[in-house]
Amino acid sequence: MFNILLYAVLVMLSLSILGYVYRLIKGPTIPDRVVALDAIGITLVSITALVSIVMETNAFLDVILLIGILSFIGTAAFSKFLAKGVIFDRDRNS
Amino acid sequence: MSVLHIAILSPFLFAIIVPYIYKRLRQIHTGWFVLLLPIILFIYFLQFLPQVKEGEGIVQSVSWIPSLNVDFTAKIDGLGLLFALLITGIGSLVVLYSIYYLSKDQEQLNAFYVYLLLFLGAMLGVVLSDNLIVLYTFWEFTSFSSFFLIGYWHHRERSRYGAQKSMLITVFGGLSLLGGIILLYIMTGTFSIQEMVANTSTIINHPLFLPAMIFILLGAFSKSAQFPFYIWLPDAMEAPTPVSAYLHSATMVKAGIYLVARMTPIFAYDANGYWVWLVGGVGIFTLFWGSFNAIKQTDLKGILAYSTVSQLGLIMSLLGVGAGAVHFGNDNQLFIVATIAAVFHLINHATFKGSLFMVAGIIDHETGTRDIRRLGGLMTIMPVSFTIAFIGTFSMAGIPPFNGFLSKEMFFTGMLRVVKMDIFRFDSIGFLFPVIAWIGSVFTFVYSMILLWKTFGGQVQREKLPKTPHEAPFGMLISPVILASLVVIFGFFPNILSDRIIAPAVETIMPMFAIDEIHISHWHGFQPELYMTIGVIIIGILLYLTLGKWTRIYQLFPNKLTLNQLYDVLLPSLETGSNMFIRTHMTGYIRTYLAYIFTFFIAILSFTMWSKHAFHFESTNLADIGLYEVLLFLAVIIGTVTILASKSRLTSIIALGAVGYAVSLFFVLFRAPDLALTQLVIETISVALFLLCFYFLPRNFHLEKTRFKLTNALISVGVGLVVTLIAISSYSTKLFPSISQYYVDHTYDPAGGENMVNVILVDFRGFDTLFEISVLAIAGLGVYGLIKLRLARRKEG
Amino acid sequence: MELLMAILIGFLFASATYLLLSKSILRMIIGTGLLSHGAHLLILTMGGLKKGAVPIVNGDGTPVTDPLPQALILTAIVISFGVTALFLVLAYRGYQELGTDNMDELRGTDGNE
Amino acid sequence: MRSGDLILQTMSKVVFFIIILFSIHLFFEGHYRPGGGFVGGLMTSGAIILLLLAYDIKTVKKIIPFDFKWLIAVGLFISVVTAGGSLLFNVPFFTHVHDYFNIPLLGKTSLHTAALFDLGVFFVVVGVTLTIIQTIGESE
Amino acid sequence: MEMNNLVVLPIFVPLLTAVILMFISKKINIQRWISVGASLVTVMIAGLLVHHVSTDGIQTLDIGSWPAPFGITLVSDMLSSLLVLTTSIIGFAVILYSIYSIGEGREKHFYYPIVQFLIVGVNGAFTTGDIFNLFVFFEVMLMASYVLLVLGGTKIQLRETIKYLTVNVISSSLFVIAVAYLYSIVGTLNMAHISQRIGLLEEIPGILTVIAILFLIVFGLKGAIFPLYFWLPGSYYAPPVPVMTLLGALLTKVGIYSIARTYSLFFYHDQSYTHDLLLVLAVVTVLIGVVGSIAYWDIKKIIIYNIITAIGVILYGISVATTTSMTGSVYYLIHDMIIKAALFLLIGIIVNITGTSNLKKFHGLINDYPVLAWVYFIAAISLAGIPPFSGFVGKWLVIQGGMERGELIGSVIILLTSLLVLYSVMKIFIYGFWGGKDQDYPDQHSISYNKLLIPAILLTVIAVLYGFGSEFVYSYVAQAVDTLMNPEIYIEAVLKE
Amino acid sequence: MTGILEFVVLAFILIGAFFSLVAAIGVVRLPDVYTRNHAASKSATLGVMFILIGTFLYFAAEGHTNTRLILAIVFIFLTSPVGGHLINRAAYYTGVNMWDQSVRDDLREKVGYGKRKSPEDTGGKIS
Repeated sequence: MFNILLYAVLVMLSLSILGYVYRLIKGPTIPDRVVALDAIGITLVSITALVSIVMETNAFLDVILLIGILSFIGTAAFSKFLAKGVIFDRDRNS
Repeated sequence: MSVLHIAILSPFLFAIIVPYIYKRLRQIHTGWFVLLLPIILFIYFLQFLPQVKEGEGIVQSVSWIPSLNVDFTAKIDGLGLLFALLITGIGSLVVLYSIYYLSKDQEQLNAFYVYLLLFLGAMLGVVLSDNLIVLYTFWEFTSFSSFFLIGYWHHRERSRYGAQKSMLITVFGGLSLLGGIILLYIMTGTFSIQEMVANTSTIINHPLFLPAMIFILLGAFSKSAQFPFYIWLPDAMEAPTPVSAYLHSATMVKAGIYLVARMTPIFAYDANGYWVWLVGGVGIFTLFWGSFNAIKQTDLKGILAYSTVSQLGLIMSLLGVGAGAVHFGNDNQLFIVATIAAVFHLINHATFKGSLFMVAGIIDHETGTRDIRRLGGLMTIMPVSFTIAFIGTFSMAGIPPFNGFLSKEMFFTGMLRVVKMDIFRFDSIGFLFPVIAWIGSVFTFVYSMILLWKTFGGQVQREKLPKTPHEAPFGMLISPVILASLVVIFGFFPNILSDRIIAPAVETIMPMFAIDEIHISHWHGFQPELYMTIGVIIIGILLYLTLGKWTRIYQLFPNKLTLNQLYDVLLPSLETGSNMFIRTHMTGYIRTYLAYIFTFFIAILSFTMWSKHAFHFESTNLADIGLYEVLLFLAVIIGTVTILASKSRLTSIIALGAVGYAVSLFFVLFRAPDLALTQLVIETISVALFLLCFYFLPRNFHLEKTRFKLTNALISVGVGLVVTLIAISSYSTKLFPSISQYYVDHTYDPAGGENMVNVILVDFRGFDTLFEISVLAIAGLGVYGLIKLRLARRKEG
Repeated sequence: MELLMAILIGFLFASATYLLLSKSILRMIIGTGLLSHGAHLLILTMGGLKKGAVPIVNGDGTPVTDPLPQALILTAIVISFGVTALFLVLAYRGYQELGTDNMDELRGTDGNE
Repeated sequence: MRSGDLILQTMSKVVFFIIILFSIHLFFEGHYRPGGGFVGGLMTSGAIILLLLAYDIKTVKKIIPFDFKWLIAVGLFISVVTAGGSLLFNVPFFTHVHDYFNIPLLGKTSLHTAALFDLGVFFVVVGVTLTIIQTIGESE
Repeated sequence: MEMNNLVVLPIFVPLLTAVILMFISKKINIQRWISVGASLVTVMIAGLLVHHVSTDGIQTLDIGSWPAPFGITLVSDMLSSLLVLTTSIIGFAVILYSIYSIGEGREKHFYYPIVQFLIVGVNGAFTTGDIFNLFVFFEVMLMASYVLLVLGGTKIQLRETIKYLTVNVISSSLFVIAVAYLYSIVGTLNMAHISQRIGLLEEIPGILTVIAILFLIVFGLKGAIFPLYFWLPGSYYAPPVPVMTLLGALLTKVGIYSIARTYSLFFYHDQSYTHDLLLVLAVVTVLIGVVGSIAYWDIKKIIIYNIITAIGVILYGISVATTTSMTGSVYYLIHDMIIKAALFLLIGIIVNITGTSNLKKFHGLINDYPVLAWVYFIAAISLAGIPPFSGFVGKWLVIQGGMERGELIGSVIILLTSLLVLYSVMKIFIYGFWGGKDQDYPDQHSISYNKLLIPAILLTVIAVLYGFGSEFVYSYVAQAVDTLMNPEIYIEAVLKE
Repeated sequence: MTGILEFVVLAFILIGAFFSLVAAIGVVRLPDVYTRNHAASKSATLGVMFILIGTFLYFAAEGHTNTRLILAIVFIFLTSPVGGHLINRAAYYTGVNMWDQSVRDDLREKVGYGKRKSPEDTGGKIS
């Protein structure tokens, strides 16, 4: 029962990823795609957590935090690139 | 290392010190020092005469590459000694002559004598080596040293042209020779000529016999300027005249003759008579062709060049016919006379041709031209030269009492006997041999007369000569006078040669016959040969007198169809053709290159799969498919399709990131946490890098033409299919357990870790990691250098 | 599952090839990215999928998945990262210096004469 | 200075330390749990990338006054020397040693030359990533 | 046992040197001295290694004390140690040459460490006994070559590096998948172990042949065999001469070495298919090479296409796979590395003097530079395989091997193409060196002509000695071939059974 | 693991999954980038946090109290809104059009509408 429900949840999450992927392709704007990517990252966190439970291993728990961090960095980088055209300023004050 | 070896190598050793002598002793002509060497060597070789006459060859061996059956075995026998004497004897005379011919103030004497010595040494090596690899080594050395001699005046374009031509053709011959040598080795397991001669039965029955023979003959023919390879020889006349005298009378071109003579006991047994036919046929045709072409030449050295070609053909044909004796075996010695004639003519040719070349050089030196249309009437001005030339040309034309007459008579005898052969349909077409021989002799007579009378006869045309002609200095005349004297001496007393030199040489060529006694005489009675000679003289005189009337036939042969023209067209068109060919596929487009590579990848792998029945699918060992894995699979596919379809770089990157994340999720699903971690971070940092570089890159992609898209798609699908099929087959063919169990068992103890992947990375296979971070470090440095260092385009050495 | 993965890998390779054959350097770089994804998944697949627990010593003797392919992939990932980074910078420096990112304009026929 | 940057900058300060801690954790856990020099190093680079995103290269250079090329060299040096150290002890190249020590206060600690090697890896990864990013970021 | 650490030293010394040089990238003089010194040390170590292998047989080193086949094992058999020695010598010569020609710009931007890394990669690839480790060393070598190729950032360098990199990235990916396929079937990475396991099979599955071909593609791309050579002429043309020398003399040979190693060690079961294919490819490679080398009037291009020709000749010997032909290939392989390096350096001096590589734009160099001319001439005829210089024995044995096996046509092609090789290199001599003394070159006084000549002469002298001392070399080559022809020697040495 | 705990874990996870699905539907269905982002950053964050808490409880019950999970929860809680904010801001600055039925735009007076700051052409059209 527990596992069946977990599987069901995994499928739900996978379906949401597919939804995000749809948005990723469809756009229509680049920010839309970034939103989708960010959301995919977040959903990956969930999937990883559930997979850990299914596999009964705590080996992936690091992955969870990592995805969180990376998804944030990625989003920040994309946003900055979109807003400014560069992702690192050479010297902001000049 | 024996004295003999030192003798052979002494020219090389001497060549090393020549530049020093030249530098230190500028006041004295370097030639005087060099002269010592060939004289000493000549005397050294002379002392072998008695021994060799008794049939005792001298064999000395030094090992060089014993593991490969190569040793430097030097061997003196009749044939070798004959050539050694010619090389050193004529060599001495040529060096002496060159001392007066080449000015010590204007010429690079050091270079000249180095080349000459190298050549001399190489020739000695060729004729005295028993080991074929060593012989080949010296053979190539003759090609290169003659290349330098011909190109001695390299600032002249004609010299460069002639040098290149001779190098290409003779090295081609050398390579053929090497091929033949290798084949002989495969047949006999030895490189030693003596051992091969002892093994002839193995050779003649071997399937490789014919190729080996053809290869060897190609080598010999190209060196000896036989048809159709003779074309290098006339252009080699660009060399200083002493060189021409040396190379083309006694040495370089005779190397091919030597080789054919040397190989006769190995090949002539052949049941089909290929050897007799090939050597004899090519020789006789060359004789005709050379003499025929000599007549239209206007350059003294040109005439001599074609005459050399023709005379070499003569000797070659004699060797071929003489080999008939070997073919027919002990009971039929009818053809030995041809071999004797060959050896005899070899010597005669060296004497008269040497003297003629030297005279040509004298004329060039003293009048400033060698063009017979501008020369004439020198008889009174240069009486000594005229006398020498007279002797030389009459000997060449085969007029008694000179030595040329004797060998010419024997030549006719040999040719007449061809008709009696009953191999290879000689009985039916053999009559062509004496006929062509006779025609060739007529032409020979004509050009000899042209050579002599156009230069020395008639009136002097002073206005056409660059210099005021006068007789050559005494020193310059010494050498040709000696040679001309020999012509006369050998003419009157041929038998001083016959026992000491000719007989041992013939015995070497035909070791199966005991040559008891050779007697050469002027008078054989009223034989067909005599009538032939008389005919030659009469018709020859007639033709010479009517020269202007019939030489128009030469215009019937258009220049465009000559072999020379063929060479001149072939070489550049080989170059341009290659260039065009290379350009057809080396387009510079990376797309094209990749398309070739991928196409090959698809073609060869799928062909191999098909022909080896390699596709294999086993469903027993498969993991089951989960639904979310299918979804992930779809996500990757959709992401990839997005990349393919996208025209915007940002979309592509986002999609690439998505694919990367999905791949890391696969890593999670397949229980690879370390991979998932690394892949995720790398993917993110890569995306950051992409974004970073986007600032500098154009926004949109370039679009392909539909035609390209289609081929690209086709190639891509092919690659994908091949990869998939091999993957399935490989996975289905797990034949052995993985070694991984070891890592599972040893990670905790003794490696002292728990995470197997990490322990493999830093311990079991830490070596990989060490170099992997090196790769990373290089990449880092590379990026730094790439961005920071910006050199302008300049010459890069 | 391995079958599915083989198809996916083939698809990745096909797409990568398609991208590598295109004109724009950037698409080629993306192609190399896909290529390495394909290669890495292939190593994993060839090692066998889902044959046990995460390869960490657990003391209870449960079978673990083959750790060796994972270690190989890790090495390969890092190397392809280095290459991708260099390639990217190369692309941008190339664009800067040569004024184009269109491979069709980057023929070069030096020394052809 | 725009408000968005302010939010990001404030956030980054906190997050930076979380990430650094996490990466150190990943590094040290490597031999036993998922992690190790690679991921640790990459994560540290990630943290610094975040700082670069929020601030600018000049500021970050002030905060972290390393020449990252030098860091590559140091890292590689550590790894090479660790691997080559075995040459001095006449054992095959790259032979690791490890032992457990009882250190006062810290208790039982394991010392493993593999960890030293991994430290080199860590430095190289950080050095390379940041050299690349910094060089590109600073280029004209 | 411990003595075997010698095996790793030709890799370790350049690696350590590279690291040390990275610390002092701005101090050019010290960098130069350390580079030269270290590469000299590497040469000596490699020489010692060759000696060791010749007296004590194959030397192996289980890295990290993990027994084969589980850890990575370095294996120095005679072939690999000879190649390591050759590589080290060439490295030394090139570094010496670089000092006077590469320019401060590159020297300050990690030129020397990267050259050391390149040598690490090449020596490593020659030494390793592990198929995946081979991949890693390939990557070290390739990454270093990418950087060396592009360092300087001129237009042509950038353009050609993009192409070079693309091709090699593809080949690296193929390498990875080839290893993966092989691992799937035999479950191991140690080459001796692979050989042993394949040897146990009664019936060789067809897929193994397919994988053999895939490996051929991978290594063939590196080795530039037909039809995978397209990238080479353009790419090698771009960088400065010392880099060109390193790439031309070393990199393609690593590909060929790998083919020789894998095809003799574990892909020898289906020779009628694999080796015959190889034979055809080898002959076409030779033809393509000579066609290319006579097609150009650019001296760099001429020598570059000669690389392809040489590859074909070596490959031909490997594909014939008899003891004779293998001996020839090994002879030729080492010869070609040395003589190509020498020729490239000599070409470099010409380009330095004249400022152009176009043969139509200069002539008569022999008048002012006689030593250069003569060294070039000797190198040129060595390349063409004229006895007694270095190329001869190799060419001869390769041809002999081919003819012995009945491959008459292929062997004759190899034989006669050496005429075209000679033609292509002598063209440079005839048109570039010969001719009147009537040309002045703007740069001729600014270069350190004599100093540049030293490494070129060094290499040429080695080549000449190599040719004359063929007997001395033979004992080593024979030992190398012995291992190639008898995989069990290799297996036994590695797995110690 | 006791039944109760299993139930609690499951409940958290199911709630989380629900939120995640809602977020996905939102991202697919909502009309413009701002509203979609709203769905993604709020709903999805909530979803993932529930699931993580569930996971944490699961492992806690197994005896592994995992600090990284807590850290992850905190981290996502902190960063997710910021991420959403950054995207929206970027979208706004690059001139992505709002849904035509949006009613309020406070930023318009401060920065001006549709001002393109980026070299990237990200306007309303498909790119």
